[in-house]
Amino acid sequence: MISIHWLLFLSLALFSIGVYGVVARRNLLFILLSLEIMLNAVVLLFIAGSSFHGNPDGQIMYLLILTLAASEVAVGLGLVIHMYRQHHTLDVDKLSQLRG
Amino acid sequence: MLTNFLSYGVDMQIPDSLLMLIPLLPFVSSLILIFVNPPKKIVTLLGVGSVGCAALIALLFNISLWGQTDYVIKAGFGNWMTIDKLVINFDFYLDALSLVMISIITGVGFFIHLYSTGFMDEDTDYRRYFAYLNMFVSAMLVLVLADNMLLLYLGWEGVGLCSYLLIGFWYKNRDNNMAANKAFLMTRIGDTGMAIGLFLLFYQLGTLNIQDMQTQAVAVWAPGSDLQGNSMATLCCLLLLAGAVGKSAQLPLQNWLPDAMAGPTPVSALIHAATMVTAGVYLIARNTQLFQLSPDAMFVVALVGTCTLLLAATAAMVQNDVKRILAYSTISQIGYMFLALGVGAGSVAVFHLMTHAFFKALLFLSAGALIYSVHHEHNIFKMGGLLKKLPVVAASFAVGCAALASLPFTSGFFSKESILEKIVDSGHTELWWAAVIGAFITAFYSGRLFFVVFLGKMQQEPNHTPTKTMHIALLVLIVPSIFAWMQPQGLIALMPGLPSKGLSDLQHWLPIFTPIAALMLAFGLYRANFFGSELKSPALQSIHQLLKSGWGFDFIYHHLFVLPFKWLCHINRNDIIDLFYRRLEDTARLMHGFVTGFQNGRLRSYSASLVLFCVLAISWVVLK
Amino acid sequence: MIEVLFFIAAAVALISAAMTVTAHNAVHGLLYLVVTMLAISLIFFLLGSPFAAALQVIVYAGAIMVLFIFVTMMLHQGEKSLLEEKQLFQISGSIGAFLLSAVLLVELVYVLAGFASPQLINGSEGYFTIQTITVKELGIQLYGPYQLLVVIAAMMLLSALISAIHIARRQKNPMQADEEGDQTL
Amino acid sequence: MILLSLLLIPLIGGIVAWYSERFNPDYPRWVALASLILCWVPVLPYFSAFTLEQMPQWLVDEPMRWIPRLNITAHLAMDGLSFLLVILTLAMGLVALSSAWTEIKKRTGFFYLNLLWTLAGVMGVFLAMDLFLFFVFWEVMLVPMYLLIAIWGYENRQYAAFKFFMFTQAGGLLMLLSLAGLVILHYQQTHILSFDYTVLVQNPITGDLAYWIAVGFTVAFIVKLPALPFHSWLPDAHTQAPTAASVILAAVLLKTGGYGLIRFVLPLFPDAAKAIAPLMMTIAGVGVVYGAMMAFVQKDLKRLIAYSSVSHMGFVLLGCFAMNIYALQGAVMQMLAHGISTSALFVLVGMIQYRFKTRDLDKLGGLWQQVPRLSAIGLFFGVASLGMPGLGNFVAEFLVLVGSFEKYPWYTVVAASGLILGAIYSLIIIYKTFFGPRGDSVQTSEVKGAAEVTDTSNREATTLLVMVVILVYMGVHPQPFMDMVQSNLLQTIAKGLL
Repeated sequence: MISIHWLLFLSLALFSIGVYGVVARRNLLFILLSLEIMLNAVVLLFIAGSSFHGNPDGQIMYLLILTLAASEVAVGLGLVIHMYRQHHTLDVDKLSQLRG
Repeated sequence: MLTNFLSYGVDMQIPDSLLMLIPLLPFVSSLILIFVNPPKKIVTLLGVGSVGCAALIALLFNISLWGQTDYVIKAGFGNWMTIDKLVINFDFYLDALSLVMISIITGVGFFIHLYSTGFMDEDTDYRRYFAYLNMFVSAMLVLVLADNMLLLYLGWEGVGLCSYLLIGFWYKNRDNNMAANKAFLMTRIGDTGMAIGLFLLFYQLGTLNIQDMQTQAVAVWAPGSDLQGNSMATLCCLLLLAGAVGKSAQLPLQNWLPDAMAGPTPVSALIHAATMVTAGVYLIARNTQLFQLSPDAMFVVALVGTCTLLLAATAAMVQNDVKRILAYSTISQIGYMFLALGVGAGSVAVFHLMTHAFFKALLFLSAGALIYSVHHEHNIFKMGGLLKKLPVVAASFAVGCAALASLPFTSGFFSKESILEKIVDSGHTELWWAAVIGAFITAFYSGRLFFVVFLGKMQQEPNHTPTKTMHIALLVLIVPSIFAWMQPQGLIALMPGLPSKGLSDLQHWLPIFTPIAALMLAFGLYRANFFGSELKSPALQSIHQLLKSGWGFDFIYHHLFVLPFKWLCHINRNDIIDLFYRRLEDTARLMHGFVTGFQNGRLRSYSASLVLFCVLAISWVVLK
Repeated sequence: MIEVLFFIAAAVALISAAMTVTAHNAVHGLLYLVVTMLAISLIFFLLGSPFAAALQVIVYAGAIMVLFIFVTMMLHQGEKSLLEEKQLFQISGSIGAFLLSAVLLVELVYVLAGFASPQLINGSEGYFTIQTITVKELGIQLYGPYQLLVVIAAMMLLSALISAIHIARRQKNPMQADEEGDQTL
Repeated sequence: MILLSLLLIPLIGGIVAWYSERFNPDYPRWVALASLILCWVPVLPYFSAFTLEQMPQWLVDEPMRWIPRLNITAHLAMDGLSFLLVILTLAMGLVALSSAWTEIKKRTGFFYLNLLWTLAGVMGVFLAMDLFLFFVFWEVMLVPMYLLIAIWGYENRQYAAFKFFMFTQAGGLLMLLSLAGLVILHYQQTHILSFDYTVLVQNPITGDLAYWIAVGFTVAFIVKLPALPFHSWLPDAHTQAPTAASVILAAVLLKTGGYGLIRFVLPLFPDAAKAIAPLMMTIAGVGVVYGAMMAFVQKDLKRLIAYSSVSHMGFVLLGCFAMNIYALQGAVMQMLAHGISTSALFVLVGMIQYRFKTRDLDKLGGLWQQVPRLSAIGLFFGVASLGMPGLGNFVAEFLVLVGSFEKYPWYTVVAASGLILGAIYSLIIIYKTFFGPRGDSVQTSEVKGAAEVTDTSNREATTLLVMVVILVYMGVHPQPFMDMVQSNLLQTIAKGLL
């Protein structure tokens, strides 16, 4: 018997690691990776919810998030390549033309 | 022969509407002179002629009203303003008082106009001069003939404006303008006090018409009936006194008159001797019933008169500019009139006003002739021994000084004697002594003036002699300065003085001998050429300096009012409230700078602020 | 028995997630991420959703991560980038970010785990028996009430496809090409 | 249809003037002149009202349907007060036109469009009896005036125009807010939804909120009539505006504030007006003294005259809130007299600036030798502005002071001191420009040859002499003006007293 709390703690932990990754890392690739971790945390919770309540909606939502993650990574990596081609570096702080 | 000629004139009936013509004639001529530029001849004809006709009409009124005592002639142009209770018309009111006043203004005025045709001959702005002078005479006539206080106020301000324009007539140099500004502002302060008095009178008595106002005042504030009544009367009278003090250059507001000598001399003769400065006396004389209601106000008037009298007399002793001596002497003589009004002797005050107008105008005109002939030299110590060179000027100067000093058998003697007599009747012995001392000093400085200028060694050769018209004016004015002995009877009826108590022989003989003694002292000192010599002891020098600057009033007012006001205005030059709005603008820019700091384009700071915000939001939800 | 498995998988997931975030070498980070995903798919399986677990392994770990690896390989510039990476990210430098995420974690746990309002979770301490949901049930639901979902997912994938191709295409116009030409790509 | 035509003529005239510039740059000013003269036609028949014994409530009343759903009618009406102010607007429009005749060279068409549209807006304000329409015209008069200052102004005209716009717009929005509040509250209390002034006046709203709505209205009007805290836009707007804009600004735009107080604040909120009267009297008294003191130290002649008009308008505010028939009559007279005397001063300053290229008092001086006729007229209007009896300003100031003395003697004494300070700055205007030794900018212009510095041309002379005649007529025979407004001012006071 697994308690929902553990699942909750696990997903929140993963989520905060993802947040840490996004905020701390300056390399664009690692930011995308941390995003992936955050997505996984969310997905974990969905599945936990669906199994806790016993109805398949959670899993359907999982499918949607999956497609979302896939398309997001595709576009993200496309942008990474484009950035690299222009700036020859992946340091995100270089991209600061859009200044106030 | 004289009386039956006069009696013939009595039944000569003059239409009342002629009264309207008196102020109208000079006004129309000044308008013509302003808008049209006729040749010089026409300008002279218009300028002098208009005042001449007004004088003629005044003479006709004099003749037709010769015998009667209580007569009132009314005439008016119609309505000026009517809002339910406030009804004001352009009405003129002639009684004994205003008859005397218009006779002086138009009579003396005419001769002064005649004189100034000669005096201002080579001046380029001849036309502008006569326009202003005519405007002044018409404003003064409106003031004197006004039936209600607002019309009087109109004349009052008009006279102030014309004196401003005439003092600053030679506008090219800066001091004349400053003197003109000073004159206008000082009188304006008095006028504002008087205006507030008008508002108070309007609300207390419901009308501004002088005659109804007085009857109403007597009815409402029966003398001494209750404290509230006569304190309100005193307040009204004091406010009116403020106006009178401003215009007649009395104690608090007197230091504009000596500087007003910057104008042409005939202007000083007309404005600062005969007419404008007497406006204050006329105002109080006109409102005698009102002033009678509050004894304290009467006493204040007397006090102001005495103090000004002494202050100006002492100041006149040490001046070395001819016109400044005469200016201070005018202030002191008007102090006598205020003193007479203060003790309740209105008719005597007006009598002294009349004689003063004659001999002071004579003195000013002869001073003008003197300056005109000694190539515009004002300092008396640079003139001397002009008796032989300028006989007519010397003669008129002698008569003027005699009348000023009130030597026996001159007009000054009779008017000043009657003032002293009235003071005795009123029982103010201390004021009587002050008046006698004043008379002594007056005689002293008039003697000093005459001896220094006309006797002794000739220092400057007069380069050109006064013209024929100036001589005529001087000679004509000599006659009334000596022979104006009789007090106009109408005045006595209008302003019944106090019952006359007997004069002790001291009080009888002392005023007769003081002028003679003072003249002899002056002659002695002149002989010992004390005048103009360097004073040894520093104490005497400091007193001399104090008196010369008119007891330092200029200095006091400059440091008490002018500098603080200027400083206050200058620190607020660019408007504190405007500063507030500019600060508002700057804070807006500051905020803009602060907020744009966040948009630094760095992705990580955006994500960090995003997370930070989530944390704050959640904590807010949790803590609430 | 399931609890033990769950705890092991959870520990593995957490550690490898931490390692991906703090790795200096991009590839190491990627591989750690793959490990996390596998651990999560195990947990899915434990929670009785085998289809999700399978998809996790196939699509997520298989497709997306592989894509990632391809891109890193393409962009990788060898030793130079490793050194660069060292000064780009120092663990000591990111204390602020660590604190921030820790606070976020604590708050989320505080709120979501019911400490704020205990009656959130009904039943005894949240224990529950796991019922497995078969793929058939899932299929019925998918093409039953959630048909729209499928269409949306398809549209999203299509748009991602097009945009990815367009962005990553080598630009012919001069504005993009810099001097030494990009022989690297 | 008369009043509507009165408003349409300048609007259409403006457009025609703008269009006519395409043919010849001189046409627009003639078109403007024609349309202004044409404007007098609808107004002429009502001059007979001066001789009327019993003044009717409205000289002409034209309600027209506009937005039936909210019961907003385009209700134009003219009574004594509006009639006087409309004539003032038309007269000052002509004066502005004559002062801009030679001064404006570039983009004349657009200039005369703005000029005519401002006049139309102002006349609309004076004639609108529907609050919503009143607000519309309030905005209509604002925008062209902003353009007038911003395009044809002097050195830092952008700042001045922007500041002018911001102040008046803030006031306008505040008025919109309180206007809406008034209508809603009125609807709640009487279940009649109407923006119409005549309906709102019947049963004025009561209660605490009514007090705040009254304050809202008063503040909006005080910003326009520059009373003390909100006056700082006027000096900038005046110094940077071209002469024509200055004339209209001084003569007419300031009067919309005073008109608003008399028309809307006093009758619509009698008890609220009574409550805020002491505060307003202090603002007025301080404003008179403050304006005069500020005027005393200004170096720029136009700025000096602008501050002097702040002081003069302080008298209007004093008159409005003294709740006394004399004071109100004085306020109306002051609006008329100040309109004429100050705009004449601005025309003169424009002429001086046109000839000597400067407004700085230190550089001017001794103009009497150079241009005697201009200086004589300047002397007259300088004297008029210090309140010389026999001229319009004195009658107005006297009435205001007499009126306010009844309930507020001490405020009157403070305002009366304004007379002395008024004399100070007027003398400074006269002395520093016309008398005294010749200023250096006067000499330089002389060096360039006397031909250039001509004395007043007869166009300028006629405009100024007409204003002299009007001012003297108002000073000597103010009765017809007073009879015009006596009846409705009495109603305002009666409403206030009960």
